[in-house]
Amino acid sequence: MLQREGATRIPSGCAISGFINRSGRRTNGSVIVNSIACMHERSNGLGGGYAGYGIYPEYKDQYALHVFYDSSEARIKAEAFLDRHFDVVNLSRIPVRKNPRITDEPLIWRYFVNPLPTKLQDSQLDERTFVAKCVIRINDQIDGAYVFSSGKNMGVFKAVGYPEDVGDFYRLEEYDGWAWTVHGRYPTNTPGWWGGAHPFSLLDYTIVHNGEISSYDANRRFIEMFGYKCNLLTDTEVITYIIDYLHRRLEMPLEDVAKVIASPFWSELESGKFSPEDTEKYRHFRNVFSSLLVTGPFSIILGFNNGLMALNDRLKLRSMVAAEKGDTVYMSSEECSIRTMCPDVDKIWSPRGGEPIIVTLDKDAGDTRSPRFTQSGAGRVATEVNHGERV
Amino acid sequence: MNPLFEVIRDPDRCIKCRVCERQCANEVHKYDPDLDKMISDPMTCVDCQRCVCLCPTHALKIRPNENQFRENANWSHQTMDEIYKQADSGGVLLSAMGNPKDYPVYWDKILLNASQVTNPPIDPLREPMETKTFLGKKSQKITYDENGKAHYEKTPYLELDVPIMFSAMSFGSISKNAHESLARAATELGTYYNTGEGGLHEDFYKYGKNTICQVASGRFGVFKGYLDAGAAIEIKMGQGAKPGIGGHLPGMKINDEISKTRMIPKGTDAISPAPHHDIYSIEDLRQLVFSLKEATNWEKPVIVKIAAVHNVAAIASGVARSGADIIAIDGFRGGTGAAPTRIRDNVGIPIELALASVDARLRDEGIRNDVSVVVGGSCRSAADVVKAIALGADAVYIATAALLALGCHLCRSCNTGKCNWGIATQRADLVKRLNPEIGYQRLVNLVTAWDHEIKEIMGGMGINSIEALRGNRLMLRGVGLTQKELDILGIQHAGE
Amino acid sequence: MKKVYVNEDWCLACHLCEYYCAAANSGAPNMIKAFKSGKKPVPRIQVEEGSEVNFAVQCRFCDGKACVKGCIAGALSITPEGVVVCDENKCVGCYTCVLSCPFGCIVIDEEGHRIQKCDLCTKNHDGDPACVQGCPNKAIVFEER
Amino acid sequence: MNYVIIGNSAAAVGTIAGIREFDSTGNITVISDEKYHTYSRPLISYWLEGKVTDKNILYRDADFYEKNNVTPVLGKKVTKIDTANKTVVLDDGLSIQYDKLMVATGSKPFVPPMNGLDKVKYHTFMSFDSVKAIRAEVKDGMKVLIIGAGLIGLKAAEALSAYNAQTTVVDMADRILPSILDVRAGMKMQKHIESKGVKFILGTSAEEFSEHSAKLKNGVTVDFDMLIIAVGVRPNTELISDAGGKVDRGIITDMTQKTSLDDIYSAGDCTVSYDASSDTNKILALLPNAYLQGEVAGRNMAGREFRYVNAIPMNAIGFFGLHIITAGSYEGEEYVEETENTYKKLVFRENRLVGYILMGDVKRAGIYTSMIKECIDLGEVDVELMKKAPQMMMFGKARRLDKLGGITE
Repeated sequence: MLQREGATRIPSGCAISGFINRSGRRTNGSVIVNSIACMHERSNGLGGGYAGYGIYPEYKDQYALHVFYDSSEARIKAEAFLDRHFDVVNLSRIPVRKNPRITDEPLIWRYFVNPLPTKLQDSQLDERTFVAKCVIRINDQIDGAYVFSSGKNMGVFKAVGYPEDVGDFYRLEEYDGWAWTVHGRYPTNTPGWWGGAHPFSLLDYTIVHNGEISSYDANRRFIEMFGYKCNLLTDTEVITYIIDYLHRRLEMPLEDVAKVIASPFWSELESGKFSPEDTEKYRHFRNVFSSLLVTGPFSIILGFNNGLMALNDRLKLRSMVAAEKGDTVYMSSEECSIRTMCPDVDKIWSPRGGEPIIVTLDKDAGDTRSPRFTQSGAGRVATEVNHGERV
Repeated sequence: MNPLFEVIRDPDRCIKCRVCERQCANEVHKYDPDLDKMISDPMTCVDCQRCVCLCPTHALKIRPNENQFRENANWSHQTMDEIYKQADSGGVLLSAMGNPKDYPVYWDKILLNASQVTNPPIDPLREPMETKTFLGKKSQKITYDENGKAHYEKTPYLELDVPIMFSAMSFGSISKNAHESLARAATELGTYYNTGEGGLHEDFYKYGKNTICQVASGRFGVFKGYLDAGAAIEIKMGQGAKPGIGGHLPGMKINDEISKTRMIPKGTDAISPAPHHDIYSIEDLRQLVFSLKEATNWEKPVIVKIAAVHNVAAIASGVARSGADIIAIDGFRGGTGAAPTRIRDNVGIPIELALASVDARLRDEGIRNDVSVVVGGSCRSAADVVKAIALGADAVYIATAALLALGCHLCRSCNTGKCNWGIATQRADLVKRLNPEIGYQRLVNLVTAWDHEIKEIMGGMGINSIEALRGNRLMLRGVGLTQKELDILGIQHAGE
Repeated sequence: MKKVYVNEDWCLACHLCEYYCAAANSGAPNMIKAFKSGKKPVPRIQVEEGSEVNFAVQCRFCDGKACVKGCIAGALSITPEGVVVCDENKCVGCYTCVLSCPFGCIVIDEEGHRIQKCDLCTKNHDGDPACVQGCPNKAIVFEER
Repeated sequence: MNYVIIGNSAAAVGTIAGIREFDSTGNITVISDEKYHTYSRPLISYWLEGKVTDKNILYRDADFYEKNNVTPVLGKKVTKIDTANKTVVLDDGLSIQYDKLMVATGSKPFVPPMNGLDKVKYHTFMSFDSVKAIRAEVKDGMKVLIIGAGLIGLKAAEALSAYNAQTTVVDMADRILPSILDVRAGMKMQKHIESKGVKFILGTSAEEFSEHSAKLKNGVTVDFDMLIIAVGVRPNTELISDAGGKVDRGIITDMTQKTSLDDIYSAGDCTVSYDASSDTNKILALLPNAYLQGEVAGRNMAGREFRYVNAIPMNAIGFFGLHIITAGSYEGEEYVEETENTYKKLVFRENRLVGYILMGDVKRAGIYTSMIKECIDLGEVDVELMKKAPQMMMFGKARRLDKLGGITE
């Protein structure tokens, strides 16, 4: 019998794509759908999904929870839980369009919620941690319920099927966002579970990922010491938790997060290419965060509350191309998909392995989030643009 | 008593060069001028293979004595032999090196993974392959100031270029030349060797950067200068070969140099008590850990070495909370210069199971980051090292393998002091048989070879840094193991 | 010039160097044949055993070269590489070189009525001299000093 | 630069080597009244015995002159040194100009006046030609009378044993090899040689020779088919003395091997040497000595400054398979060891080894020789070990490592 995500570990190949407009100008979801459609061969119809940022301006202060339910019973249980912990400002089914290639759909609901102040206080947690814990609890403990999106002013849309069909199914042309990412999946086997499609998200972190990391169990067993439960047994899940741990909980800047996940080689550290201070810091990271080093092939696009980060494994074992046009930065598995979104980019390059591309909203962009998460040096492509040799 | 071995000499090959005679400290071989031939008395032969190795015409071989007592599955030849010995002597039987009995070797029941299709193997000849390892507490505290500068807590650590260290063997149990070989090899390899409980010879202070100074229950050779000399301090609570038992170096081995190094009178027996008499509880251990840290200005990591016994996970958890930076666990197959045979052969548990349960326990308690875990007893190959690290070890200790590299043939008669290979002896004419120039190079070769193999195996798994292997139990599968064993090891069965 | 040196700290007086030397210079294809077919081969290296140290001695290729200069038959000569070699056909066994060698390194081949001396194995095989290769404790090294 | 060497033996070859160390271009002319390529004089007895071929008697390879860029002028005798014109005059009237001249004329057999000697045919035993003459006459089993029981006479006796000669050796002295052996060793050697069939008549001399017989002073008459006179040698010093150079028992040189004449050097058996072991001047008619003197002279002729020091008498020789090696002087405190086949005498003076005799077992004798030459104080060696056998172990560690090139740690 085939086992679903979480019961067994399933390797997969993928296509990813994404873009961000630094000025906060919002773009219609159809653009990102087209970008993945041209990489049809990189998916096999067993999973596709999107993350859009800035899509819920009217509810930008509420956590937007997207939930799959296998049954009404599951929904009743989950809503009871939500009611106990949150003030639900709005709830509805997510509007979808019938598509012949999207089948076996679960119940798909959306809630805009605020944590109940009393509960939050009782928990002695900060608000985001509270929300994250609740999400993990629902997913872990309520059978048949799965929260697949939980950030503010952003949302994840995913399903079993080819990604372009998923976009059609969720009517993404009706959403506008300042950043979009997409994932088309090519798992080696799975009955296809909607929750197992990507992006994987926690709060406003979303990850689309192409690769199969060989450090998985080392990473998993380490990160689980900090209260995470890797239920899905997927790389994306564990990478998300690592980023959540380092970026949200330890408050490390994404540049440093990248240096943990895809740390410089010892030969690089000894080469003098970094300043003595950075060399010392990265050595320290390699010591204390050694179990968070991710090896094996991966290319990821991380979405967060005010930006995107693209990162390759340090050997660049997976393809990843980036491009820039005006104030928009594109990242994708293949150049063709970038050309679909923007045929005449100003520049296009292949980032080196382990060197992150971090793009955040400009300070004066219309839709910035809480100042705490604003990146220093925001608004610029953080990494020197260089033309890596491996494409 | 019957000789244990037969000395077989091929007269067609023997040229009577007498090297066997000159090299046998047990005086097995002799040239008879009247007969004009080499004769041998196998009674004292220990099968150390020195004569076999040096014979220039390969005229010799040593075989088990074919003479047999009447077969009996219950009363084996060896069991009966031991009865006779004890009936003769009235004493406790002594043995050397590790447990030779046929207990399961879990390393050999675990198989490794490799990448195929969905994720590429990495070619170690083409890509960097990293085996550098840090040992010590890993503080996750980090803050950033308004300028974005990171501030983090640095705790004392050991930095290993390969995840392999030479474990404790005291000067006294092994020779000065053996120590020099280990010290120089550790220095060249960028790893560490361990003084054992016999103190540090004054000639070897220069290798302090790569030395772990052990503090054992006898406290031999321990003083401020000694503690300051090394890179780390190891408190030896137990030893895998003889958990719950102390040590005894006979007075005849305490020559001038050992006497000076151990700081005990020449010719007196050096007795390490079974317990540290100032450690009767975990709180006492904590005090010693902190005392040693205080004595060395909180600059050196402290290792606590324990034998793998039944409740090792709980003990390790206690040790982790005692302030130790590194826990070393020694399995029941670990070596020794001398141990009571019954203890060696019947006490302790396999290191594989001990490691798996300690690692799991520390993670469950969320304190795996507070200590590094080093395992020994016995890692025999690069594959064992890879499996240990995948089970959760940070590094391994090797000793028997190191001795083999130095020439030891596991004749298991270290306790006689007549080691023909110049390793477990203090007799000057024997000690000089181990030229550290050769010895250190062979150790370097061994560990370098293992390092290559580790990298090769890692590459096959698609891993190019040892940290991604650590605790990565998905890379392991069991064969022929019960569900209970798989559960303890935390691995799936092959095919799952 | 690369020469054979013995570090007396490591010499075990196992005498293997003598056997490897003798066999290598015997012309026999292996040691067994060298020692088991009639004439006993002569080693050109000699081990001296002491109470605490041992060492092997062989031609030092010294500056004086008294052996060559004193040879009455012109049998000893110096190769362009600096190796002192003996033409065994010319040697008449007068032992003037034995008289002259300050290190006692000219070996008398009683049966052959001539002398033998270390030629660094230049005539019998490639690579390091046989004594160096055969020393189990690296007490004998072949190096430039 | 024109170098001229008179003589073509060990001293001459040493001179060529010495010159060529420092001067690879100067002209070297070697003049010899013997017509042969340089050959080894001590090998003539081996040649006669049949142990050495015509080819192997050569002291150096056939291309020696070419390789060293030497012009040999062979079969010509130098009759005169013209120091004023710096030329040497040959017996054919030609003269050769020299800038530096080496006189290595060696020695000649000494034949004392004896009654009736002018009426009988006799041989000497000194040159290739002399043994060739013997070879031409020798017949199996012939009776040979040798006058002189020194090195040359006994070597001749040994060589002739190859022809089953019935040899009688007569010497005025009462023992054999008196110049190199003590009484005891002489007796042992005598016994050994006698055991090989040679007869000795010692302590007497020939009173009168007649055809095929000699009447001795002790009244005995010895018949012979061949007579060999080997009572001794005399250095060839005339060229130097005629030119006004200083000559004593031999040619006198300074430590650089220069004679008392400008630009004229001398080396080998024709010269007087300083014996360091006995602190006396004497003729050291030894091949190694000749070569080394020649080498020093050659270097000095080529403009360098070298001195010849530490010469001592020494001999390595064997008769009928019994070998002896001796060196130095025998005056001093003695240590003697003797077995049936061996004899060892060490002579000490002023806390040094100054001489030794080894017979039978001569292994590693050079270590003793070096002790004499290097004047090593006995305080520096383990005397017991030294007495046992020559060995490097007897030296202290520092000296030993120094000698063996070991590492001093």
